[in-house]
Amino acid sequence: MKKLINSPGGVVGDALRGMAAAHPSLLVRDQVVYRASGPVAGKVGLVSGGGSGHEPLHAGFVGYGMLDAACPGEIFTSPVPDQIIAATQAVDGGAGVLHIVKNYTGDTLNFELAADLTEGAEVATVLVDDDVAVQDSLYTAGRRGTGATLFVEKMAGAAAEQGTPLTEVARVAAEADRRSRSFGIALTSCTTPAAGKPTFDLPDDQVELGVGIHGEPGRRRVPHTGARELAEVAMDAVHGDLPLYGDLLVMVNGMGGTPLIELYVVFAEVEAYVRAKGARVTRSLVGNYVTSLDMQGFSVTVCHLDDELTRLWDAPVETPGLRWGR
Amino acid sequence: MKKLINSPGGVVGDALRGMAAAHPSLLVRDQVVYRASGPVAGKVGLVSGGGSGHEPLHAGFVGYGMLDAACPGEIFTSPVPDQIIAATQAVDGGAGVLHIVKNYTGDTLNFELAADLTEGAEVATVLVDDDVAVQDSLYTAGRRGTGATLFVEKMAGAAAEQGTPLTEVARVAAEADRRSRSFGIALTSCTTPAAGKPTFDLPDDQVELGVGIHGEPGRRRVPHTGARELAEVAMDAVHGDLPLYGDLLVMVNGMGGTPLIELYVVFAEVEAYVRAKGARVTRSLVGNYVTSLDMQGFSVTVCHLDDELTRLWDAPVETPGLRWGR
Amino acid sequence: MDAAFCTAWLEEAAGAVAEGRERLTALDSAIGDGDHGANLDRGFSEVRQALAAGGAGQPLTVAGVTLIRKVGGASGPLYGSALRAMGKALAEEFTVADFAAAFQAGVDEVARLGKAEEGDKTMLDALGPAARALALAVGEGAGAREAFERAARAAREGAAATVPMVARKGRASYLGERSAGHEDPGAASSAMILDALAAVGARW
Amino acid sequence: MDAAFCTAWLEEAAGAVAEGRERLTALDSAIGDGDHGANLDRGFSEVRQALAAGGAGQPLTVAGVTLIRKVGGASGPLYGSALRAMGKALAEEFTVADFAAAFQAGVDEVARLGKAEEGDKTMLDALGPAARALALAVGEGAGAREAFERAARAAREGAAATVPMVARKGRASYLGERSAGHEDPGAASSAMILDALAAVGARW
Ligand SMILES: Nc1ncnc2c1ncn2[C@@H]1O[C@H](COP(=O)(O)OP(=O)(O)O)[C@@H](O)[C@H]1O
Ligand SMILES: Nc1ncnc2c1ncn2[C@@H]1O[C@H](COP(=O)(O)OP(=O)(O)O)[C@@H](O)[C@H]1O
Ligand SMILES: [Mg+2]
Ligand SMILES: [Mg+2]
Ligand SMILES: [Mg+2]
Ligand SMILES: [Mg+2]
Repeated sequence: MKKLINSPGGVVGDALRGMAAAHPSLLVRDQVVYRASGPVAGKVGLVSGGGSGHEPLHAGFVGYGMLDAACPGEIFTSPVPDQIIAATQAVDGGAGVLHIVKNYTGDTLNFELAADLTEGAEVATVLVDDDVAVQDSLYTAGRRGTGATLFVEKMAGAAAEQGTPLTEVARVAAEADRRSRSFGIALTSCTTPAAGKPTFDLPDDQVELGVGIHGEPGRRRVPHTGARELAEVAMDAVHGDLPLYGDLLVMVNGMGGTPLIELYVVFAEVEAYVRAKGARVTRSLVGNYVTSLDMQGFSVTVCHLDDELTRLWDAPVETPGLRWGR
Repeated sequence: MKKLINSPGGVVGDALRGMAAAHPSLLVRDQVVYRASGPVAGKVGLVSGGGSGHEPLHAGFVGYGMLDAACPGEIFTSPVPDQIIAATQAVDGGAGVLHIVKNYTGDTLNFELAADLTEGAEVATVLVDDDVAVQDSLYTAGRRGTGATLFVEKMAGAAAEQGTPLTEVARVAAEADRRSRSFGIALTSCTTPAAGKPTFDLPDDQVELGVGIHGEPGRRRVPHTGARELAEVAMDAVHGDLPLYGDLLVMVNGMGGTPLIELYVVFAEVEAYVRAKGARVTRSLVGNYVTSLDMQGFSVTVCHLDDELTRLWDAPVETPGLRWGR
Repeated sequence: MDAAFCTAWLEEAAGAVAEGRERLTALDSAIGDGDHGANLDRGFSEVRQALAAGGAGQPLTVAGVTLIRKVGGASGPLYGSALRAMGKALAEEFTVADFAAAFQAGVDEVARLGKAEEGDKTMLDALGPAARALALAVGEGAGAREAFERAARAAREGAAATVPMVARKGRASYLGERSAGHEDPGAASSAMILDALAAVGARW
Repeated sequence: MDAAFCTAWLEEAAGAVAEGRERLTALDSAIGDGDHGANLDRGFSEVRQALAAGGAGQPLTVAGVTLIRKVGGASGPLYGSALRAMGKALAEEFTVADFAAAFQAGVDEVARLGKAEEGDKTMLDALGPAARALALAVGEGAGAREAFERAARAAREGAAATVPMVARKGRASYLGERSAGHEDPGAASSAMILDALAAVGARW
């Protein structure tokens, strides 16, 4: 394993030092990343967080039009309640705080504990669960939260920025999640700094279908044929869960180790698939946004847009990881 | 080798289809990427290009405030004169065209041939040569063009957008190059689709110092110690060539396969190095911008800012790869 | 028994987790995200420090709060809440029977928070049998040494029994059928912690 | 000799480059960017097509323009300009001596465009000796067969002689001292193209 780190245990802290140095718009305190400009009076505060290793998610999405604070845990480990409590109290501008939580046992437990223990601020929570590779059932942990987290953070962030009250911001966030589905495919395993070797072994001619964003193995392996076939597998899974129609926001997301040129090759196939189903990609995002360290592979996230969500997506955003309109 | 491609020979064409589909602001015609809005009357046109495999460079920098057209060649192969001639003629708004050329034999030859053969448009050329790993001498091919290309494209692009005449835009471009230096380090080799295996072998405990952006081996190998040491090697090389002082624009650039979290770790070290020399990072960029396919590693590019270059850097830009201010 | 016993158990558990770290990482790499060893080792190191700092309160409560505050992930709040519940259920001096009841309270807390039941292939599959073995031993009049040993054995067997299970909770559940054939990392760490209990019981 | 000879040479060269593609890729991977085989193979396939399309003009000129227009990289314009210069220097019918002079004109064009000289570890180190050997053979009254054979031998030797050289032009120059110990890919492809010339000369 070769990584650009100083020590396995120090990665998160070192990277946060780098973020703070690179982005004067951010403030890092006690492993929480805030807007340097402080809480906005009368605006609903948005707090998200989760294990590190998914950069730019979440800390790269702190800023105007998106999050007020992000709580990065250790690599692939959800943050602890103390971080979340501190973040929640700090960003409350008097209009309450929305917790945006990816659906994982660790994340939900720690955010729940934090919400229970937070004093002063009114807290609402939205659970993101978009990954169709996981069965959603009362008898499982439910679908994982993956790529749609970015959509929820962007859309809820825009709503909050416009002065929308907490219950409404929470409704928008839940709506963005409800309308989104994802599927991920790995060409290689990632290597966590702590383990120092790949989480799983994948032969040079196989790919892993239905992976999450924590280096966990997927549902099954198949031979690697090509970009078109993989795009089809992913889109079949998405379309099978929530049929494609109308106007779609589509993200082709890299897992961290996949170069942009390959993501564009995949996007071309995904867009053709959508068109063949009679639907339209009206908004898109291609790049490494919700990653798994150095994993090679991609995920597709599709969101069924309506006028409201389109407007919220288009609204100005100014964060290190996503920026337009200002 | 596992790549998200359909065929080794089809990568560039497929990726360009994806770019066109993802970015309505771009128009792709005969393997040239244009602003869909067409040439701007009275504005100097900016054309760049080079081998593919460095995405988002160059095509991702086509748009308001940066390039008017990009000519992507095959993977790591400079474009052909026909592409460059077509691009030059198409973007000429009557004020002439600036060719931004990275200093490689292939790139300079093909751009020279194109400039000679272009009819109608007045053409000026700026050569980017920022890589201090390569000796600059009359008896060599001179320094390579790497990360500073982004700075030159951004700053010259801003100047052109403001209605500056060709000679002035060319002067700004040359000035941005003159004030910039880069150094790159690889943790792994990249794998070109055509070769299907790594360009060079690098033992698991070694890094390659002074690499370019085409997967070519560097000047020497050393054991991999850690992010701090590597940042120091890179910065020593940069500082040794053009001492650090005053206000700096610093880019910590990933080679394509390095996750963002590691780039932030490196940036923290680079910023500390700059401070220790008594200089200041006043502008920065951290991410995968000038890449070598799936190579793991990073480069640092430093530009000595003055008021003019700072203003041009801060000016609005709206491209797939770089966007702010609109 | 008193606070000193709890401290000794926690110290022993910290050692066991540190020693078993690689194994837990390997188990969690197979069906999870590979951080269970690092999580628990980091957590129990913090527990050691917190105990060494000699703060007030039942050691189990201190340990529980520390795990909740410092570990993150799924196992942090689960183990943390279990230990905190145990600590709260114990008076300054307590019998093995008190301990068994407190242990059950801790296990109930895991089930409640994790919305899990035995058979879901989680730490509960080691903790549940351990709690029952402990209660049974106490009911049969066993001393601390024997009771803890029987609890540890039940935890080990429970952990081993997770191998063929298909996970329904936690990250391993994402693998569906592919989760079968691997021991649950949380069940394995539970067995380690119960082994630590037996070891301390044996020399108490 | 006439256009048919040139076409035959280009066809033979296209075959040689296709066959040698992997070797050129390997050489360029060692001290360059690994695309020389793909570049030339793509270029000469296009040349084949252009010739098959049967357009007007000297085949060498057609080939040269095609390489310039379709290959990119350093070798595209260099080989392309050389062939174009050769084609322009040849009348419809020509002697071996005319050919030798045209070949020298092509080589000069490479040196001019590439700002390179022999010893820089480039294709010139094969092309230069080949041009001289050709001129010498013609001066000694050799026929086409012998002259082309001697040129090919000189090119092979010239290519082999690049192995110890430290590159001063092209990508290999970025490696500094590390470029020594490897044959220059462009010199190797030049030797292949000259071998093709000898092969066609032998059966003409
Ligand atoms: N809902 C749950 N109920 C009980 N135990 C659980 C639950 N989810 C996970 N676990 C336990 O937690 C263990 C994983 O812990 P750890 O790897 O530290 O956290 P994470 O899964 O967040 O990476 C699993 O092996 C399992 O025993
Ligand atoms: N300045 C130059 N003069 C002459 N030949 C050159 C020059 N630069 C490069 N070459 C030749 O071109 C070859 C490389 O061609 P190729 O790999 O196709 O292009 P690129 O270097 O652009 O990838 C080198 O091996 C060398 O023989
Ligand atoms: Mg985890
Ligand atoms: Mg090349
Ligand atoms: Mg885990
Ligand atoms: Mg080459």
